Amino acid sequence: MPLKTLDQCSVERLEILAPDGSVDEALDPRLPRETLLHMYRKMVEIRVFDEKAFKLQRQGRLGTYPQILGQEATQIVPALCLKPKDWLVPTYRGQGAYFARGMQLRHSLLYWGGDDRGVKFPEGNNDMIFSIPVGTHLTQVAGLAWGAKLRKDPSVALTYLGDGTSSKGDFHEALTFAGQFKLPAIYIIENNHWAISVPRERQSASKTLAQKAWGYGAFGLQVDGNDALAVHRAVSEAVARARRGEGPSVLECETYRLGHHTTADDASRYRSPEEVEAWRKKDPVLRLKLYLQAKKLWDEAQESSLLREAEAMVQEEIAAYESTPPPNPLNMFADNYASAPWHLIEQRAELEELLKGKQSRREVFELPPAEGRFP
Amino acid sequence: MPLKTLDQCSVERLEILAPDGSVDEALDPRLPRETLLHMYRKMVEIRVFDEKAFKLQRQGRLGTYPQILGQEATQIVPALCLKPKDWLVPTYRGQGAYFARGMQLRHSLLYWGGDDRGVKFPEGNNDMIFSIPVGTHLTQVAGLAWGAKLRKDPSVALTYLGDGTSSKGDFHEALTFAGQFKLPAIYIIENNHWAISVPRERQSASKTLAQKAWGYGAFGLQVDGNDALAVHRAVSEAVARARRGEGPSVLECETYRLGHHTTADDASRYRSPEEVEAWRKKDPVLRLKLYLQAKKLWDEAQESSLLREAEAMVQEEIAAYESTPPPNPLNMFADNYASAPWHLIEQRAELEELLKGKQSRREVFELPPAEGRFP
Amino acid sequence: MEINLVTAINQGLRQAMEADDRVLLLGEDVGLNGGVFRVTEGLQKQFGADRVIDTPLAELGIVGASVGLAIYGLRPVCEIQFDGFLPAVLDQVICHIGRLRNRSRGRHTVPMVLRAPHGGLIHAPEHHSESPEAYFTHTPGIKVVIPSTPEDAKGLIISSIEDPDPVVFFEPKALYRAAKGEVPEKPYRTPIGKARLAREGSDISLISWGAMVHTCLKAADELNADGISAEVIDLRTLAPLDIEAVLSSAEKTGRVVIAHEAPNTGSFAAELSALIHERSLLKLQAPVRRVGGWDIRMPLFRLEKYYVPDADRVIRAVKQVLSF
Amino acid sequence: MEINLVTAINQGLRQAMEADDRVLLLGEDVGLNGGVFRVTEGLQKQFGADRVIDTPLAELGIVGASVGLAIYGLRPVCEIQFDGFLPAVLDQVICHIGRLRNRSRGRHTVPMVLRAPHGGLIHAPEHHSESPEAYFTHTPGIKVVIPSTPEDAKGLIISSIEDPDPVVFFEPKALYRAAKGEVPEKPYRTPIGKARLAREGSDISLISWGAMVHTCLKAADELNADGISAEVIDLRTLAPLDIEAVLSSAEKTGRVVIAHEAPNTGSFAAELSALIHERSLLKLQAPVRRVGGWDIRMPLFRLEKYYVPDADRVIRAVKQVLSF
Ligand SMILES: Cc1ncc(C[n+]2csc(CCOP(=O)(O)OP(=O)(O)O)c2C)c(N)n1
Ligand SMILES: Cc1ncc(C[n+]2csc(CCOP(=O)(O)OP(=O)(O)O)c2C)c(N)n1
Ligand SMILES: [Mg+2]
Ligand SMILES: [Mg+2]
Repeated sequence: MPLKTLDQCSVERLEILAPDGSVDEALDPRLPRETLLHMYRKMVEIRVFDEKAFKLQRQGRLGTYPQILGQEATQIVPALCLKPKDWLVPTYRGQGAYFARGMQLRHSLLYWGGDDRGVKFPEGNNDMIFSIPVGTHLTQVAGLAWGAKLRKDPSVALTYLGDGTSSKGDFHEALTFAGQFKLPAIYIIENNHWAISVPRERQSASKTLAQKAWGYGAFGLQVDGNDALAVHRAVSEAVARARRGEGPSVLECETYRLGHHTTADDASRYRSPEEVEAWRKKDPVLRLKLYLQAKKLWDEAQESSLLREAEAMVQEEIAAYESTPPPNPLNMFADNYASAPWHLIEQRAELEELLKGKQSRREVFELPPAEGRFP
Repeated sequence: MPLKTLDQCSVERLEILAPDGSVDEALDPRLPRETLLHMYRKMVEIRVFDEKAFKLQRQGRLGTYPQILGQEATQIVPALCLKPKDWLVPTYRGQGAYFARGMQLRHSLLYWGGDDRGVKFPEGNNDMIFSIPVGTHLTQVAGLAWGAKLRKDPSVALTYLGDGTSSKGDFHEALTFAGQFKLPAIYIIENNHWAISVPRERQSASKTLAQKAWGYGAFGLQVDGNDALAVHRAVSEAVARARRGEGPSVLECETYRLGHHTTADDASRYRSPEEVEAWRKKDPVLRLKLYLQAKKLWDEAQESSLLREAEAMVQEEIAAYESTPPPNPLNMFADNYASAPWHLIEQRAELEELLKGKQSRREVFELPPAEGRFP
Repeated sequence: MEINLVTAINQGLRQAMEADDRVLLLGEDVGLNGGVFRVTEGLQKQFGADRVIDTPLAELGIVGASVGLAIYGLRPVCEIQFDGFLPAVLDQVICHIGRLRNRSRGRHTVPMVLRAPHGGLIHAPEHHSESPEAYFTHTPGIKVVIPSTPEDAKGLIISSIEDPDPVVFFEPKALYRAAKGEVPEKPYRTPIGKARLAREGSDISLISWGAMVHTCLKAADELNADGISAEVIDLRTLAPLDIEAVLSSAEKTGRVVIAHEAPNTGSFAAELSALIHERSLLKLQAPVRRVGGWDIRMPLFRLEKYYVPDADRVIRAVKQVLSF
Repeated sequence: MEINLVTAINQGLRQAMEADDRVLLLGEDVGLNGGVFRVTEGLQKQFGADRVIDTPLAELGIVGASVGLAIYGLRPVCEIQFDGFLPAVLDQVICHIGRLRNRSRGRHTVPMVLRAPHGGLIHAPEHHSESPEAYFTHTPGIKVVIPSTPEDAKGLIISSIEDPDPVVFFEPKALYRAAKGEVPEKPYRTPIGKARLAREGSDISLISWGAMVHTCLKAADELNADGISAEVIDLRTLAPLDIEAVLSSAEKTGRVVIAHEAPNTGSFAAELSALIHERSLLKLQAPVRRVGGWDIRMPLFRLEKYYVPDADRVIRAVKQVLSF
């Protein structure tokens, strides 16, 4: 033979639950009833929220908002495979993941409403704030996982990135570290087929994104990301491997962004309604519902009360968001350093004076008390 | 079957000429005599140069110098597979590659002797200056190849990177572009087993570096980099594929850095003499010599006259280097912009005045005329 | 007909591409989508996907490939989608773009343009309202341009593309649709390195660039009502600076306020202030004052108007200078 | 016993690691090889490969992982092998290191140290003699430290490691072996944010940092022979600046020269000059002068001594200031 073969790899895809609700019995993780119902509830809740948030933006009551419509399984399920002390680092399109871990949705609204007080996660959780420059968190997540490994803490770090983001050099350096040091890190590539207007196939000539794992000595797998059971199984196994010290995983979860990139985008400029329609048929929420119904775990009465409850919960979150008093501009000076240096003390005082001037000219009315640590 | 297989890949290795000079007849590219002798001559010449340059540094007659001892095949052979209008972008450990394309070695000495005038390539060649921050040229090379493709120019771009450098994010972004746009680019990973003190196996958990190509839709192959025939065959084929519009290749040429990282390094701090010894036995120059001798293309008389000529040539280059008059400090202001802005005109005038002061105080003697374009 | 900044730049790009087939555009979403601000709208349709190229999401790749394309002999105009993502490309900018001509003794030239939006005040998300010009103006070998009117935007983008050296071209996003003006239809060049006298005045010089020029003009209007005559200088090019315009205005009025959006410490305003004091000290009636962003990150958008200086802050600084 | 800067930093690192097992070092060649300048010599042997970690060749990985390690609760001290490779990590520095505390409303803190050599004059290869401090001092949320004596180097590295916020720690490579001095054996802290009066004087203030402090001291010696009494201020910390030390010296002597190695335009010297003029104008006898590198790339080493200011240039500037 002319050439010596050094190594071989095949990239595989995990599918358990088909769009019509039928299930591959051999692969069904047979999750407990509570887990399934909780998962479904969260997926429905976030879908209700997502639609409302979109409308709020269209009514001018919210800033830019990134919809997750269609990605409910990849958003909700992974977080449910973690313990609170595991690190979770979603992307900016990550309100679902945070929500699954207990974040109140009012905080998501505050954030996208332009209020820094929206960055608030439940105490006790190891949730980390996402990064806006995409991919820049990926090396940080390697560091979080590394910390756990070095301190013999059984926690893992799970993070997300988009298909587009897998092109960033940060991905390469993060996976190089994760693979080299066998870090307990899980990288979920949420392949929703689009990076704004650039389709997956123009992002990389790699046949799948999962196969990139091979170049780092990491585990790689493609998963049907609209299949909550497959996502649950793949993530749980990746978490287990990580806890056993077997290193990082790259899970390419194939899903679809049914909405615009964000509310600032108009997806009709670059993709066909037919493509979107075809993906609507693969709906992750409906699919799980069919499964639950087939298992006799769910009926239409439960569905309508869930929808009612979800609407009420979301209304409450919106009300909490909209009744939050405006932030005091001085807040921005809080929490920049553990103790404020002289120039920030000066600058804050200057802003305080400017605000007083604006108040005296009635350009600004009464301000709520300043929040945060200063100095 | 539980999982659907989406794609498969195996990474292979090309070896033609064994360390003992025996050859795999089926794979032997049967290069013409002149090609073989030219290749061998260049490899010997650069080895002679390398040893002399190292000694010059030890004698204080040269700045930091990066030896290429042991990497003669990967340095010399690829350049010989190119046409002058093909782009060649070596690394800082790339004097062999430039030399194979006709660069005078005095320029390498000037460069490493701290003189910017050392950056000089033969007219008509598309040689590009290397980058010192490793890997930062890789995306640029994609751009060079892209230029050729867009202008329907049959040229290709060939570049080098080290095993260590394959960890940089630039590699990822460059290959993503090269793969996506099917660029006529050849990336030679000169895996010499060390990145200063970090061995290949601590650089990446990837079994080979060649297999990374799979993640970009690029062609990947490991090559015995001490085997001039294998390097020639692999590079020629990659160049041919590129010219045919079949996209980029990643060739991991496995070789070994027999010397220190540079003259500023002491490799005995981090690796064993046994390891080095084992690699000495795989010498690329000796191996080619054995092949030539077996083919009756070479004898000891030719060898000693080649060595004599090489020594003389190198001596001449050293003499040219050492007799180059010192650079005029004003040179540094040349060629910064197509036309110099006011602040550089001012600053250059200030330096000129400072130099006059130094001359009048006899701290600086007569200066050669300034070179380069200013403004 | 009045057009806005977006249309003006679009027109400039189009005409530059019509004039020279070596000019090509690349970046994220610049093709089919016409750019997230629609600056490249319609250009892929006119020039094809080989000249208006949607790239993978990889900024170093975009800029590094542009360097290669430029050295190859083309005239790449690349776009970084938002100012906040420029730090990712500083490696190419600092290590290569501005150095290659000199490093190669003139053999490799890098006639590329790096376009990016600039500044705040459009209620954009986090990291989308940055003013990173100081990272560029400290970097040798490049030019830095930032128009504040449609007319200059068109003339400067054409000059930037024709320039034999690399140009970083900032587009004040608050002005994309807000700044309107008459723009000649034919291609024309606005010189790089020349400031614009945006308003003549005699009591004090307001020096500024980008969207802040309009804030200064507003301040000048209000000051006028108070009987204070403020001159407004729009730098247009930050590197190389139009030192003559700056010093002659400073020396004429004897008083200077510099207004900008970036964190003030180490900003380009510091360089300007240093230069003016160094060269015109005896003509000054008071120290030059800088009005800039605070030395903290730009907050989310509900507070951005308290971060970016407004006319109120400029006026306050003017009064402090006048009462020195 | 007199030790040099390398040994002093090595001692500080060792003692910080002994005192706190959360402190760990990472970077290229910092382990077995002890760093290319031997600053981490012997530390892997003492603390093991889990606390002194040789990383892959990936600077963003090194810094990004350090951010994660710091947020996790450890105290990473990462090394970037040369100043010239810092541009590759500016993305993490600008977008994250200095912002995470504020972005997360205090939830994530980043107590990390980023060490890197600084400056020229050791006949190093291209890109190995850079002075990129201005890219950092313009960036909110971080501290920037640069010692010029072994004593300060040890005390400042310990303070930097203990600091609850990210610190960029520059090590003037011209001083690594050249600067020698007595250094207390026990661990101690040199305060961040405090300048050092390196030499008292009354006619003029020479303000500087890093290796240029020694150039200023040399200039002060020569000036002394001419009857000119120069004060030398070693800033030690660039951010946050010791504004009091700067202004009180400037006001005392009324004359200031700032000397540094970076390209002068947009350098940290510009910020200093602006601050001094803004705040002490009436006490100045002459404009502050800056003596810096030229606004071009650092040439290869045969010419570096004509790029980096020498005592001659400092003296020339002093005389210009004195004769203003
Ligand atoms: C470094 C960087 N470049 C560009 C952007 C602008 N941008 C925001 S989202 C996005 C597309 C991201 O695509 P993908 O990674 O697939 O994630 P998705 O939006 O589909 O969830 C782009 C280009 C950014 N935020 N960061
Ligand atoms: C971005 C960057 N980081 C660090 C260095 C310092 N450095 C110079 S060569 C080198 C090792 C390179 O190893 P490799 O890529 O294997 O190439 P080799 O030296 O073996 O040819 C390092 C770390 C550099 N030049 N550039
Ligand atoms: Mg996507
Ligand atoms: Mg190597």
